[in-house]
Amino acid sequence: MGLLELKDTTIKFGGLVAVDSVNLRVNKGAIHALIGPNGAGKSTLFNLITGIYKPTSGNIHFEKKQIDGTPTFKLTSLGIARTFQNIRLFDDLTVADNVKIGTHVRTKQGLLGALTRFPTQNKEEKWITEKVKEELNFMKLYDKKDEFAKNLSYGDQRRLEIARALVSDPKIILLDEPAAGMNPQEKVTLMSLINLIRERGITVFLVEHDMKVVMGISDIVSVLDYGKKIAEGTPTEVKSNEDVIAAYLGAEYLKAHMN
Amino acid sequence: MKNLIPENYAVRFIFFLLSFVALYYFLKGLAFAINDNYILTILTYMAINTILALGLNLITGITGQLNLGHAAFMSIGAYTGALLTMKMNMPFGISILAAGIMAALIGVLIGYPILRLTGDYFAITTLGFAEIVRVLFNGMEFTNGAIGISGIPRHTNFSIAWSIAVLVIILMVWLNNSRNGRSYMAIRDNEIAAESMGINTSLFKIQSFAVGSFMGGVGGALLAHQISFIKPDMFGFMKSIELLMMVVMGGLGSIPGTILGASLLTMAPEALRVFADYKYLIYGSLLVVMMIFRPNGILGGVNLRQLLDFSVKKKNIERKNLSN
Amino acid sequence: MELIQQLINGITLGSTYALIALGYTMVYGIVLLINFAHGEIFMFGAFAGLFIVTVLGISNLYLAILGAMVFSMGLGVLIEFIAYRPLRGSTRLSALISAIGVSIFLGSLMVLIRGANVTSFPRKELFTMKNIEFYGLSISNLQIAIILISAILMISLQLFVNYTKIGRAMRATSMDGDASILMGVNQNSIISITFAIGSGLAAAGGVLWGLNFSSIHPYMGLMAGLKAFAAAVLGGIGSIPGAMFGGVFLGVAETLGIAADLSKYKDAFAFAILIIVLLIRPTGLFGRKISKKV
Amino acid sequence: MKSKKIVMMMLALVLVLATVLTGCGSSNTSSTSGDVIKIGFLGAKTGGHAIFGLGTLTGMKMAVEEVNAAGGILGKQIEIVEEDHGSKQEEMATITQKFVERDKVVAIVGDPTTGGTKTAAPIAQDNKVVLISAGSTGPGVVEIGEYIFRDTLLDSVAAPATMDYVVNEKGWKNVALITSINNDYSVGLSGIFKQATLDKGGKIVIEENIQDGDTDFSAIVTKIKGTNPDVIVFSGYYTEAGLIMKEVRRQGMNDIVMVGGDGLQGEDFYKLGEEAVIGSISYAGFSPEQPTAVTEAFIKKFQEKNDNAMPDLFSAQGYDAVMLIVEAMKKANSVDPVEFHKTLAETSNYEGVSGNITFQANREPLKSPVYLLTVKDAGGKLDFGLLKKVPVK
Repeated sequence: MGLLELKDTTIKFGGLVAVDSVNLRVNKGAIHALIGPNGAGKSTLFNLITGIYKPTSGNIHFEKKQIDGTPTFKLTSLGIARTFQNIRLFDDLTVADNVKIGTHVRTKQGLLGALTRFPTQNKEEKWITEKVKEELNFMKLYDKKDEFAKNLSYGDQRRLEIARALVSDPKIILLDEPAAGMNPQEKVTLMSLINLIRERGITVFLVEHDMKVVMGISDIVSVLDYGKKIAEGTPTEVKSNEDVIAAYLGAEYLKAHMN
Repeated sequence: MKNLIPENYAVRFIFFLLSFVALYYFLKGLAFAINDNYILTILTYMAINTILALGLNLITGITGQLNLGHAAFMSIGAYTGALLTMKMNMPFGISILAAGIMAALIGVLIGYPILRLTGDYFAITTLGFAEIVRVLFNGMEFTNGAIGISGIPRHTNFSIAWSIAVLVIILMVWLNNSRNGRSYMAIRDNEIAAESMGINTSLFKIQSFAVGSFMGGVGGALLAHQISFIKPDMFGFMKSIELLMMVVMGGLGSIPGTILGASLLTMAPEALRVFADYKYLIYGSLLVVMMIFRPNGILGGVNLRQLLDFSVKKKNIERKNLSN
Repeated sequence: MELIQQLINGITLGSTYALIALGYTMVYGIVLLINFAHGEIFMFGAFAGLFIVTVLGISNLYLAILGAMVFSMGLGVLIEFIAYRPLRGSTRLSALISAIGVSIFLGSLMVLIRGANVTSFPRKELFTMKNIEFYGLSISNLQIAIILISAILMISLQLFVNYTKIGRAMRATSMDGDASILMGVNQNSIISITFAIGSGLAAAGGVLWGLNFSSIHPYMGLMAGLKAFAAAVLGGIGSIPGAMFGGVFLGVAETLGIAADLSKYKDAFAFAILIIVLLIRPTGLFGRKISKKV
Repeated sequence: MKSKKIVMMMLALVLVLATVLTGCGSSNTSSTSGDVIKIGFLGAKTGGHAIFGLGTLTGMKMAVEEVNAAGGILGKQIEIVEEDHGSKQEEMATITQKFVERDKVVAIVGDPTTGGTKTAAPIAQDNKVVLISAGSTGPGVVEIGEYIFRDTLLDSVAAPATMDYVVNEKGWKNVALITSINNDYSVGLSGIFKQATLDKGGKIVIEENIQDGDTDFSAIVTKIKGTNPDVIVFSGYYTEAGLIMKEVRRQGMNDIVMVGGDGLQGEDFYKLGEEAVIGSISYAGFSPEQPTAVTEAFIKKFQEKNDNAMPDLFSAQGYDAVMLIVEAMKKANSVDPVEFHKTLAETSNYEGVSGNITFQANREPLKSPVYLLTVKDAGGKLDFGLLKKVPVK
């Protein structure tokens, strides 16, 4: 069953077609990877799904509902959460506050609540604190909860971004190169973590360069090249696909396999 | 400890009301004890500047939108308050409240279109807006143009100003540690990520702008009822810069820092009148130096909660050590 | 007739705005910073011109403009080096606050040096005024000279940016700073050159301003600078022809506004235009679209 | 819990600061021995309006020196307490408060500007301290209360006298009126000039607005030129006035002159306007030319003390302000403002150095005569000189 569906999705920047009539379906409960050489349009595709860009043509459905053109902030409450390729944390806030902000769409106290501190407000704050504690424990970051986000190690920052996304109770989480910059040990932890996320019933859609990670955890792999989808299938199928090999010929493909 | 503040809505409301009244009478007593109008005047300005600076801090320090026109909202509040008190014989409290509401409304009106703009454009537009307000106040009939409005009843005093200032400080701390406050800070730190977290960034920016402007309006009205005379030139660009200076000195986003900045800059001209000529020279270089060497202000990004947490934590550690 | 006379008044005023606006537009195009101190550089340029004429005793218009330009170029580069370069990695908020700091510092520095009063600018020493009268119009040769000098400066700038190596490097940096570094452009020196050119033009504007209105004062930079910024935004920030057009448009709008009995609100025009442009067409009339980078 | 802590912290902060300030302050206050009477000087010694403030202070000091040399008043010496507010409203209020509270002054001389006086006067009135402004000429000052006075020639007296001369003697009936819209003095004076022009049978052909700080007047001058006025009346200050006249000449209006209030009388008027301002007309309640005996003595003494500099209007009025207070004290036989403010209000036909002063029933001063001045070229040096002496009934 398709949770997220892209139909002929296209976006053009000036004359450049960054994503070209892509048809793609992410099934519920899957770990779905999106790969492709640099500049293939993977992050652009993520930005299309999360409403940062609006497709030039074609459309995007989430749980059978058309979502292209919906502002980013509304998508989160529908159950789409994401991380960023170049980490985007709230640098000057503590780890705990970063994750607290993730609960934004699951809470509803407004200005009046903040200024009056009536019991409902306090109750909600208590709930948030609990929820954040759970999620930080899940990501093994609880002992760092009072540190500033900017002072964390790179790997911790990546995991904090995931924690912040997870706390919004998403149906699908979009991870943009979660393994980038991690050491092999951290990557192993990350892989088991992604599996744990799936076990919580959350669909995972990720862009990743590290083939070991991709091949190790994905159910389905889609391949983009020059904005077009050139292949899709299980990791083994994709690995032997000739178009994919052709697209990857050169440094990146070799590098991925030599590792 | 938590039980000290009752849970029931009505009881809670009465509790807050009583604390506020108690605070007011305490301050009244304090004023009686100080018994020196010169000092009380300076302390009153300190309270007014604290309110104004905290409003600006909310917009610029906490939400990250550089506002170079805070003095305009101050003037809107000052004129609204003064005219209501004088022309319509409104009670002082209502004038103050209406001044805040008027400033907030105009804040929403102007903020709605311009908050879509990115940082620098926003800054320069607020400046432009402030100039427009000043030109309009100079040109319009009911504001009495450049002659200004004189003979405003001097209702503001030490105890009223500080009661409001303390209330504002408490509300600011509460706001800062709420879902809304966190959303403001998220917008400041990374607008795109904030949006991805489901925060309606334009809405929250406008909200923070409106609340900050509200405080600007309240501060302006208090000032009008303190000086008893207002004219448009009192609320020019340099006034906005002075307020910005208070926020930057104490550290953008830090509430205790802002209070400290406001207090210091209110007292400084009194203590250092010799340097009056060099004031803006010093302000200018301080802005540059602070940004390069101490972007978090002289207090260095300390917030009230951390200060308090720290003392609590210390106690906990002590307790733990005892139980071990 | 009066209308044509007012148009000429407006174009003269506007060509000074345009000269200042160029500095804003170039600097913003390259470092994405509103150089708040630009108005003060313009003011310092005017005072440098005054210094050259009254203290050094050089009564030649072109030498005065040139000297003021050289002085302000140095000042602009110095400001960039002290107040902006250390902040290049930090948030735009910090850089902007620093820029405002520099602006206030320079303004009050001049007040300390010269006093807050208006100083008369030695027009007589530099220029022999002659009025050309026809059909009730009275255009001075000074107005014509100001428009011509501004035009020559702006055209040379346009040629420089389009047809020289440095100019190309500047354009490359403004399009994509990171890529231009990869292509071997020394970003630091390009930024310095940009500040120098922008400041030089502002200084020329300052001397012409003093000449036109025969007076200068330490606070002239703030308002003129802000209006010039509005002009730059109107033309489309980053666009050189846009800044020229914006400046002249604004000058004409102000004079026509006065002609239309709105002199009370004169200083609000520029900002009203600024806000309207930003709302309707934030990229200005000639600006290129900058897409959000994620 | 937290909130309470914060409250406590804030209170502690307030208390500490208060103590610090009290500490600082008390060291300032000199021993208030019973034989010194303090008079506060309120004005700007720095910034844009410093000229007015410094002038007033010089005059005050001269007066105090004289009185003290002659044995003081009722056996007590007078002392001036001076503070500089740098033209900031908040500072004016604070300083007035300090005068009243800390220094226990019996009277305040200042502020030279109408706006400043309006800020300070309510505080003086509330605390029953006499305040004489030696410069404010606009409306709404003495209405603040029975302790508030001024010893200036009011615009509402001088402007009609001037316009009578302009419209009826000179026959310049078509008037172009320019106001500096962000200058309270100018806005107030324009209203008076307008009324005076109409009362004397003139006609306002055009009204234009500028702002203090403007330098470009080409557009408004072009517009004025189109209406063919006989005279330009400008109610603002000398700086803009000089520049406007320069532009007027540049655009080829070679015969028209400017008429204005005492705001025109600053050196920058000639410096900026140069030969374009010759013939411009202004007024004053004080002129060193054709002086009375009292004035002549004052000028002589002033020149001895100030390197032969000529006293200006503000020095003369500052001097008179102190002398008026002293006279009132003598008459009341008391240095208590509650007593001597009554005798001060009764002042009638006082021969001051800045003219003959009578306080009317509403405490507004009636000064005579009005001196009409005009800019003359005295051997390459431009200066205002006496044009006509107009007595006021």
